[in-house]
Amino acid sequence: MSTETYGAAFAVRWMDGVAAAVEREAGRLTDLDAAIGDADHGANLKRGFAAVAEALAKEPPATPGAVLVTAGGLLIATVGGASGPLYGTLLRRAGKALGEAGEVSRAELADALAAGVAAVGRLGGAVPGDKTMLDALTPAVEALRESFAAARSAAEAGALATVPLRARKGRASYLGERSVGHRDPGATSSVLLFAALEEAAAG
Amino acid sequence: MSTETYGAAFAVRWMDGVAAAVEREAGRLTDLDAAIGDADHGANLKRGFAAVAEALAKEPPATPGAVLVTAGGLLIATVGGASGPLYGTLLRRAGKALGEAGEVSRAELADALAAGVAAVGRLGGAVPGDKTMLDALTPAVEALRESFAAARSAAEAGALATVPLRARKGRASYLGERSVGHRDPGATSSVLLFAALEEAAAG
Amino acid sequence: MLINVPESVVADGLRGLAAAHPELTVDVEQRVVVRRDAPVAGKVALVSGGGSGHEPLHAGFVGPGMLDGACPGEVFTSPVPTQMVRAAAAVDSGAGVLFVVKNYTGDVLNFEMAAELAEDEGIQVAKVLVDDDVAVTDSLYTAGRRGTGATLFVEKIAGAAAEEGAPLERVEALARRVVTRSRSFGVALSACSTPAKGGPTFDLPPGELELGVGIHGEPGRERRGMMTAGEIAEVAVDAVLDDLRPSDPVLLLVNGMGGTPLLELYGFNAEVRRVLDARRVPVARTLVGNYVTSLDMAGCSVTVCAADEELLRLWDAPVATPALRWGR
Amino acid sequence: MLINVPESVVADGLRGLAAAHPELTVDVEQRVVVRRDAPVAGKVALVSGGGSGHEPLHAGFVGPGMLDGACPGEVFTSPVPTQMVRAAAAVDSGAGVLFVVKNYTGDVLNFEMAAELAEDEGIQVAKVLVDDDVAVTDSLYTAGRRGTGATLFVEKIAGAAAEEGAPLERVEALARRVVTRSRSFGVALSACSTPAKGGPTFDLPPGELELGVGIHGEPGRERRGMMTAGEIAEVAVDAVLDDLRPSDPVLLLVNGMGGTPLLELYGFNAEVRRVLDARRVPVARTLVGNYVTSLDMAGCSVTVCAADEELLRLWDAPVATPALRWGR
Ligand SMILES: Nc1ncnc2c1ncn2[C@@H]1O[C@H](COP(=O)(O)OP(=O)(O)O)[C@@H](O)[C@H]1O
Ligand SMILES: Nc1ncnc2c1ncn2[C@@H]1O[C@H](COP(=O)(O)OP(=O)(O)O)[C@@H](O)[C@H]1O
Ligand SMILES: [Mg+2]
Ligand SMILES: [Mg+2]
Ligand SMILES: [Mg+2]
Ligand SMILES: [Mg+2]
Repeated sequence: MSTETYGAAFAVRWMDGVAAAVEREAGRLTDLDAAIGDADHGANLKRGFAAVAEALAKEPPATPGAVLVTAGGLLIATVGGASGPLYGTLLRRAGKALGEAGEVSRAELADALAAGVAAVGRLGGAVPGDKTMLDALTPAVEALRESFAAARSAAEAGALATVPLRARKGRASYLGERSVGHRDPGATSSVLLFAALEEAAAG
Repeated sequence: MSTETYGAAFAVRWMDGVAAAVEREAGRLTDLDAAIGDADHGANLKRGFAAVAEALAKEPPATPGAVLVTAGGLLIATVGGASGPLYGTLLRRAGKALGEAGEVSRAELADALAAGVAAVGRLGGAVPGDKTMLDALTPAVEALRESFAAARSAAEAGALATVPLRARKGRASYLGERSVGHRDPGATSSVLLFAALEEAAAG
Repeated sequence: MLINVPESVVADGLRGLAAAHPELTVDVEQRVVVRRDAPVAGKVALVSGGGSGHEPLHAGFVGPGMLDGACPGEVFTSPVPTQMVRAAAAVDSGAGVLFVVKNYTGDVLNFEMAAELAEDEGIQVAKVLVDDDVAVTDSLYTAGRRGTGATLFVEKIAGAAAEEGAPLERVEALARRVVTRSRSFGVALSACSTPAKGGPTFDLPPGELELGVGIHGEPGRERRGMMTAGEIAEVAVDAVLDDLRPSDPVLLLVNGMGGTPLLELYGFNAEVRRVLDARRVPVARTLVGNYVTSLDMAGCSVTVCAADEELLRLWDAPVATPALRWGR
Repeated sequence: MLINVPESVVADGLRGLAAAHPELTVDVEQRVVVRRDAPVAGKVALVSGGGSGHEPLHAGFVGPGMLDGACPGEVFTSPVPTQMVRAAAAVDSGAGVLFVVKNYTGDVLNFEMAAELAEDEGIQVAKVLVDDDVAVTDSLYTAGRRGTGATLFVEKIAGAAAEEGAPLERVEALARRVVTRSRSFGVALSACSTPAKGGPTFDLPPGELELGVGIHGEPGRERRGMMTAGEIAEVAVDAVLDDLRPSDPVLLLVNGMGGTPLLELYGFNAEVRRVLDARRVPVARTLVGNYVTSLDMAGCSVTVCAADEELLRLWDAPVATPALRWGR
């Protein structure tokens, strides 16, 4: 069992990784959103995480918790839409759960993100199976107790599993049956979050 | 030299023939107008000559002159655009020139139509070579002194000769050089007029 | 598209709005539009906002008798809480602020956060949720009905009440009454093109249409082969009347999605009126035009509000905004 | 298209106009729209008309302070003389009628015939020809400049003078002054689709544009690869200013062709203003919107009128029409 710990630099690396991934995948996210939403998910997250990366580069906070709180606040302040408050709450709540600690373990990170995911559920009123980001986030934080790699593949599996679902929350729910057969954009961007986390942890 | 004469029934047959031809060729006229104008020439003439045919069927005037005056007045009252007043004036003026005669010769018809064409020139201010209906009408009435068939082929040649011209009158003139290479819609509809005349004369 | 770069369309639009309308104060940087004379002493203030791409909604409805402030988000993306808080602070005279929120997850969440923040700053905030689109079943299995054309009715009528000096609870209650009495249904004849995507957000072959579309370029509930204006009017009006049997004469909005010519929209209004007449629903007032749009989408929506006498009086009250103006 | 059949679009539009605007008298059969209170005793009357497809022009500008009557023709086809004579007879109070004619061969010929017929009926008629479009060289080799955006300025300003009680010669002289001082330039980002043709009137691949287009779906003077809003503003403003160096502050119309979203149009206004500022041309008033349209064409036009104080005063005077309304 790993006893490695993760500090502020790791958290910044994580956020930078998400920013790079979102930048790279923005077109794909937007196309997914065009199919069952309003074609802005890629642009939304690109704008948000670019602001996060820029702010962290300018003034990197001292603890991983502070990094996530800053990132979450910036997402809320710059993204808008459904994903801004939701991803913003995820990171802010997780950051707050990490407290003042300079270094945290993977288990602590998993607990913190679990608190974040619970907050996302409360805020948006969705549960797993509603074809939202929660379908990737929920299994991913669970698997994070095992390993970073397990978290990433759980997110991937969760995102893939949204394809046959009928959306019950968010914009895709307006389509009713027609939402079936499409992959949820938010669940897909959640995969990028956990892929970047795995990479950041690898150093 | 033919000494045949033509009465009111002939004039009605002529107008009916134009109505049928315009109905058949409306799409082509509109497409020509789309290229260098505003895509309504076919619809305009269809509307106008349909009204003419209907009115003539209801109450056929007693003389060829009266038929043309009625037809011209109806074109003015129903077509609008540039072609309405112009074709309307052509037929009205020609009809007036025929006077009260119950039967007219081809030569008289040619004189009357020449007066009509002159009126069109005065009204619209165009001369042959400006890429308008006059490019077909002018040689056609000239050739009508020879025969109905000659009139039709002169109209055809005149219309074809508009292709390389640069428009100096009407909507196509807005295009300047870009009007070159397109056949004028009004000259093209004038061919239908003389083709129908030839057919009507054939009985 | 008539743009510079996709990233600047909202800011560019606000610069142009400012240039055309000196009677508005436009903060291009912070994306907040308020009437120049805000805050109006003693007056309850109305603030709305939402994604851009629906112009003139909302910034075009800022002015005496309607909104005090508007917050445009990115194209089809709800604005962020800070915008709303800034707008609320700029227009609040102490009499409180009503947030007019269209029912979309993003708008709801961001306005909720803004309300909390504004209350932390000592501003009294009420919220009204507009959810008039009957194409969406309001059930546990959806995010609830979308807010579309009724937003205009709410902003106009509640705005008139606020202008007359009504207190916050009353303005809020009136706004809610308008929502309760309003229903909409929309149809797309083409997809719209967002600047970010650079092309149509979905593929709709000419000659087909989408019934029950929203205003964000999302596909509708059902695709159909081409229908006449009269057939579309029947579907739209009946969808609305299935859900609302007005006993009062109605306010009618025949709204264009942006890309449908006004000539066609008026023709559609004739058909809508024909169907309403056949269903014995009298029309008290009609507004025809592009008011709640979806960029360049071809299509239309029908909104009906069963207006009692008070609502009708407030509808007729003076209004002076860039997009809606009468009585002064 | 949101229509029943191509043949009835104009009549359907008029039925819908009548349903929405009880303050207008609409003769659907004869295609004549006049203000309900016509003829207004002692007032000079303004009548305009032209092809349909440019809505709200002209019927949307009928009302106090602007037109007394309008005659819509078929789509993109000038109306016929009988319509104009009927309209003139319906609005003439004995003070005479001004025909506002856009310079197109069809409009000119039909209005000319109408003027003769109306004078035969004892109506005093004056005519003003609007020819503001600098994309067309005014020479022996063309039908002369087209009438586009300046028509709105003429109808508003001459209409205000007539409403104030000015006699016919003065209303006519003012109209002519507006024409002399106005210039326009238009750009298409897409072709428009006419109901009769059922599809685009010309082929313009996305990413290309036509400079110097008219409002009848005719191609422009030149095709170009895509330009930014800023570049288009430079071309349009410079084309206008090449021909008219205003010494007075200008009235500015930033007009949409119908299919361009209002968001983009406002962004374009920002660029137009930037260019005018750089050329040191002060802007007194700005109107942004879809006023002189070309069905669903994407694109825009810029119209500038060098407004002296009197023109500006008349521009600001009250107007109450379906599409332009202020001051009352
Ligand atoms: N109520 C909700 N709970 C959790 N996630 C949601 C909810 N509503 C939407 N989402 C997620 O947000 C994603 C859409 O984000 P985005 O496109 O940025 O916002 P918007 O829908 O406002 O345009 C969806 O794909 C979905 O995963
Ligand atoms: N001044 C003119 N003199 C003679 N013919 C003209 C003139 N202007 C236009 N035309 C003819 O009218 C035709 C166009 O008719 P039509 O499309 O029905 O009217 P509009 O141009 O008003 O749309 C042109 O092709 C041309 O032949
Ligand atoms: Mg989205
Ligand atoms: Mg034409
Ligand atoms: Mg969105
Ligand atoms: Mg025409």
